[in-house]
Amino acid sequence: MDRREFIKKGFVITAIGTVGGFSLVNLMGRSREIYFRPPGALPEDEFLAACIRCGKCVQDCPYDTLVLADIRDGISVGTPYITFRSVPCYMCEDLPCIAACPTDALDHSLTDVNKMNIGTAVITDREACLSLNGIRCEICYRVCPLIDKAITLNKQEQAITHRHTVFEPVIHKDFCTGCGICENACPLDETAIRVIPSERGDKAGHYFYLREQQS
Amino acid sequence: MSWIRNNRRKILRRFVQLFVIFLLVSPLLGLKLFRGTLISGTLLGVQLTDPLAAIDFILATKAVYLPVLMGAVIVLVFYLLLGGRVFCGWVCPVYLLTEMVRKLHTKLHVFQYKPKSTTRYWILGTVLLLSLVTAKPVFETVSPIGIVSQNIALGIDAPQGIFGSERAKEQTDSNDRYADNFAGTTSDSWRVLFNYSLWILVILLLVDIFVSRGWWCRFICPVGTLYSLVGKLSPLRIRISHAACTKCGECFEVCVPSEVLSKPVRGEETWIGSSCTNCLNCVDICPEDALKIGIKHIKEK
Amino acid sequence: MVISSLVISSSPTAFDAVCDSIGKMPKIEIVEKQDSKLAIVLETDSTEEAVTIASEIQSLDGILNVELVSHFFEDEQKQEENQ
Amino acid sequence: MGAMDRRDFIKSTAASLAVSSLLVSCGKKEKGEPLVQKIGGEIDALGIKWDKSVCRFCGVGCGVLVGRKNGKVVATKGDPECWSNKGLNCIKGYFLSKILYGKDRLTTPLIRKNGKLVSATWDEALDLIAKKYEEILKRDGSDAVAMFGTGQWTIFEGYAAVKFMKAGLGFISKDGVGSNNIDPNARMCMASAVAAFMRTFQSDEPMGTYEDIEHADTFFTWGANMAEMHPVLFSRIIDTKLKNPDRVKIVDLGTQFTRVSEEADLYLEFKPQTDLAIANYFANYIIKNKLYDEDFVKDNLVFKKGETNIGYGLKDKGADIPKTAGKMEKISFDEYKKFVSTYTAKYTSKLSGVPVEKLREAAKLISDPNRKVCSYWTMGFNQHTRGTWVNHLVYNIHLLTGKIAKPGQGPFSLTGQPSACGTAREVGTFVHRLPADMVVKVAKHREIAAKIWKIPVEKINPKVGLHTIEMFRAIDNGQIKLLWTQVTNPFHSMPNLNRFTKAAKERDIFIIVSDVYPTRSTEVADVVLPSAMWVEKEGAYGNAERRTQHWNKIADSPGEARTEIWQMWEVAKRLKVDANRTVADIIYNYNPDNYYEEMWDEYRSFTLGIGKDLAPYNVIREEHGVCWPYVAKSKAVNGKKDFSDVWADIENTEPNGFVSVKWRYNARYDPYAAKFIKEHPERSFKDGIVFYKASKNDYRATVLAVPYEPPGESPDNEYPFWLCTGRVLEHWHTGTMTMRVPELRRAVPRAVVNLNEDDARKMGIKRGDLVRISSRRGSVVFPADIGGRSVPQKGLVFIPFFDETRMVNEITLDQYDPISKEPDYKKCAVKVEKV
Repeated sequence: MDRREFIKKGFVITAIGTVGGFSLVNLMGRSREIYFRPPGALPEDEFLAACIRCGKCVQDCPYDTLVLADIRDGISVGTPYITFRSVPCYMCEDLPCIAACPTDALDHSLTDVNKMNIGTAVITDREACLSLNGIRCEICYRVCPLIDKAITLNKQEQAITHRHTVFEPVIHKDFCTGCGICENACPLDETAIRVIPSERGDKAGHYFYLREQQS
Repeated sequence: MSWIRNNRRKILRRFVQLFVIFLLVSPLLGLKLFRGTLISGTLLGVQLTDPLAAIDFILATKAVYLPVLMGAVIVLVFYLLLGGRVFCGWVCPVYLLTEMVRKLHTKLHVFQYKPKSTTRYWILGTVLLLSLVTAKPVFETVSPIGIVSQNIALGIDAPQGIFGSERAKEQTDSNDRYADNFAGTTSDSWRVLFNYSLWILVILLLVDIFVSRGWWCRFICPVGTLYSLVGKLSPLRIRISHAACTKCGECFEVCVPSEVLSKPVRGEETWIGSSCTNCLNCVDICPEDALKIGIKHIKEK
Repeated sequence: MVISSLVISSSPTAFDAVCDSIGKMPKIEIVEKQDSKLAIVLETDSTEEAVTIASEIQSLDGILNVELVSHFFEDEQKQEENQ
Repeated sequence: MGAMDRRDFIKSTAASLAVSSLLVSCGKKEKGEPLVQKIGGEIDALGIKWDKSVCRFCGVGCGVLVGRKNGKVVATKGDPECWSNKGLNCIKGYFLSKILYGKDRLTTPLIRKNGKLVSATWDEALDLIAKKYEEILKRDGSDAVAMFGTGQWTIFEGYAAVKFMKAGLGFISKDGVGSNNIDPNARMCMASAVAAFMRTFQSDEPMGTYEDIEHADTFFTWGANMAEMHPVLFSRIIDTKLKNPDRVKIVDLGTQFTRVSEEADLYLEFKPQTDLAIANYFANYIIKNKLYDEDFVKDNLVFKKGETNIGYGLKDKGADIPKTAGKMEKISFDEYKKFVSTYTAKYTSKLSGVPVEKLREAAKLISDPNRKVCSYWTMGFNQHTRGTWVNHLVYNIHLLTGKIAKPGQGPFSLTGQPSACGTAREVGTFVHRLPADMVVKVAKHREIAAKIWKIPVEKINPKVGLHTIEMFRAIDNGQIKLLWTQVTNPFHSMPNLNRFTKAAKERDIFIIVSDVYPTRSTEVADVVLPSAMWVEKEGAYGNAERRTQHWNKIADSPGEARTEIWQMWEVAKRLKVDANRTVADIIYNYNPDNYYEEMWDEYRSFTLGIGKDLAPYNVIREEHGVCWPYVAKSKAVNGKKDFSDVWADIENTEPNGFVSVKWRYNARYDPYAAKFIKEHPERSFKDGIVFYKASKNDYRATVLAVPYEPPGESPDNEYPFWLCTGRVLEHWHTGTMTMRVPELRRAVPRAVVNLNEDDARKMGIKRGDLVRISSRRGSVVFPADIGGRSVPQKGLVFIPFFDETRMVNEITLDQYDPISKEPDYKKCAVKVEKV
């Protein structure tokens, strides 16, 4: 085989490898739909590009909140993620995960932990929520590190006894950091409060008359 | 005693390899020497990054982030001086594992598949191209080096690992008598300890034993390939004295990328090629002391 | 013209009385009754008037809660502009 | 499009929006319905049988329905027919059934052999206990044995325990008298309230009920985090506020910003212990502005001055407490006026750190004649080295303004345990007490008790026993040789714990622990007896509003676990008085098949005719809680006279002709008050209120003049912080039950130290950092919490005590109120260091 032919063959290998690898990467399955990334993480696509899978943030997380994705997670292998129900983010004020990140996958300009935005908590199951049924639960409210800011209580009369109050936990997106402590602490088997990605709803920002009135 | 004298380079190398593993677990012992893994780590406050990871990162993000670049340059300069693939022979834990199963392969010796030694340059090219088009650092996601070092550094530190970091215990499952009533609520944390990615390593070693000895390190690993390229410029090399060489072939038996020895032993070259990992096994074993470490001047090339 | 819709909850015991007195109030249309809740539509000349009526309802005996569901006010602005 | 079309379109849109939101909320309501489902049917569709019971946790006494299937409790829900909670629970109550089924329930008796607890049979354990009792009583007399009980005992258990100690042991002991060394952990909970009630009204327990909440428009919470500690009651207060948001005001007085402060209209953050000064200032404000009720003062009050040199109980055997500590001297109204005039707004503000305007605003609210004021307090007041005083000072305010014993007006001491009132206070499981407010010191009381118990009067010991702190100190100094603790965990909850744990391990003392789970107390026990808990036995609790709630046995206890009554009975059977009789024959002479009823009838006879009348057995079994006094309108009290004519006006008469008194001392609601007024035509009583129990003071309540005094230990240069301890909503007391409920444990897995933000910043402490808190008595490490549910004032740290892995009581100080003997867990000096 002469040199020219060899190089030609090499290019063929490269081309096949690239095309094959590309489709493989895109076809790889994932064990979960959404990955909740550490504080300050870039948007998912950019994060996947910028994270070099070194695992330093996982090592430096003092609470073992961050876990490395494994082979079942497809292209996310080796990236850090959070499962709130196991261990939520306890919002260390010195943000050791960001300090550990060698790249800018975690935004080094984030210095105030209260401004992080892993996601936003929402009450996903209003019928199951004990507080909304009048049980004095409100655990999510009391465990919230930003109590009275990220979660407040909206009070209504309990419609059956007429002498008790329903303390409804209300989440404020502007303050909620998505730390997931509420989701972790919810006493229900299937949590009634969950963290969901922040980007949702009306991105175009159409005008809400009533909301404007209230605020 | 003579065994030690005859194997002193190998003992030193093993010591360095184990020291690397010690560095990986050192944070658990409360030492502030090293944090991180072999993809990126902080040694005595200096951030180091695997050069291939840095290149992948730049290709994937299409942007330059200085700290990464700096870390990679420091590493590159270091290996440039010491001989490119010194990383493989002295640092990489996957190489250590390959060496460990080597005897097993020899014993079973069922099959030996040997691809072309230049294929790995094309694989490196493919990996870099893939990183560019998929916008992901592709090699780092499957890198056995990353997986092994992550599992050493993080695995035993998982909540239910051997050490299980103290603060995590404070937070989740303090070792008290209520724990019984509470077992099984941190179900996801075992994923760290027995990471599924370790299967990649198992497959790697099985292929090594049954199909192709040292296949990963010799023919595939893009990190090793990159360092081979670096090694081409490196002054530190092994030199063969054709006068002393009796062509007994003992050096072939102890060399992992043994193809690098073919030409020098046949007398066609004096300096051993850049794919050599500088492991010095051959220097130790050569009964005639025909192999020596030497400084190759650039002009000699 | 301002049109708003409200949901009123009352104590079950006072429900009939509440329906009665709300039914008698002007500018109110009861659209739906259920258990101890009422859905009504208010048609007033101004927002202020709507608010007054809503607080009147609030002050009735047996009323637990009055919730504003929707509020259309465009015409009011137009009128103001015309004036 | 025409105008009409557009209008119709908008209208129909509006209508459909309203209707759809109506549907949504109605759907929700249907889902919520089962919470307060009626229990008419015995067995529901799922095959679950529902029985009434009462929540095992705090003193609110929420009724619950317990669902049973195949002999196991499978669910609980709020009892809609219970007036204390009307079908709602807090999260602890929601998981109530799970406390029965922790995996480490004790199922066999354990005896310590060679330093290790090993399984034994009941006979071995009981024989050993009886042998020890006999040996120690015959050798050292009745002072050498002690029993430490609880406000979680059922009324039956408390009664059996009192009889065992005060009546039974006298038949064995060498000195021939029973032992008064029986104290409940209620001593650490509301002894100060008891002392002040007795000294003010000569009758224990509040005059009002929870129904006050619906009538009142001004709420004062003093050192009480009701939002977390009495969750269901707080829910009622907020509802009252919701119904009338402009009128209703909540004023919170405390040393840290809690969830109550968050809801309050006015929050007064005072320096620890200065509550004494603030209450006196309110009294001063009332008098200075002539806002007191002149007629009420004339008719119903007597003024006294308290002894001020009383000490802090820091020395063993009360060495630093003068004998006269409890003395009160009569003074005139003018003298009292002069006394409180020292507490001007400026002086009080300087002392307490509360701005003058806030003090004035609060004073204005509490004294406003047009406002119905309720005061609620808990451990902030009761666990106080001047706890009795500060209780007095709040009564003073309510008495001066006449805001007492009327719907929506009155001082109300909240309790922390389900039966602190029912068992500890009413049964009298205290060192100085006999049932129904009687005391061992008074010969007449001993006679009454001996008569009902059918024992010779000499068997009842007239000497007051060792109260809690002294009892445990006596373990250390060797006086007590045998201690039986039941249903409580003192080696976790005692202040200055290290001393007592060390003593229990090192001294020659025989410790018996009856409990359901392994605890810190079982670790030092010589014998551990596995007990049946809650609905595994028949029982009754009495809550803070004098409501007695009964339940039947619903589930089987696991393994060989037995009730405490059975345990005491069996020990009593093994104590031989002479050849023919055992102690059990004398004190537990009940029919074994029907002993609960017989016991109840016997105990009830203590309470009849003295204004504490408990309901008959069949009534407490049927009803979902009844408040005492429970008196038949048509029947004569004491069998002497028929007062039915007097009681014609009494409200709240039930269909069966009985009155369950909601407001004591008020002739409109309390037959006893009505009767008293009828019998004393020579006196006038403003608003028909008469303190008919206060016979010593000519039926007048006491207004006591006592000053502000500093606490027993204050921060200094070495220990610059105040330490305050307490609870959180999710866990109850030492966590032995709630920490075994996975959901509750998940919610709050460990105790944290709450720090003020400024203090934390100064010390460089961040959220989650480990912090060492040390006092002169030891040090414990806690993770820090900053800006969370509790925000202490500057210079104060707050730590809950439920966590057995880091026990804050290792550093608290065993100081106590010299009058009530209740320890002060809320104030001691500590230092704070980052680990």
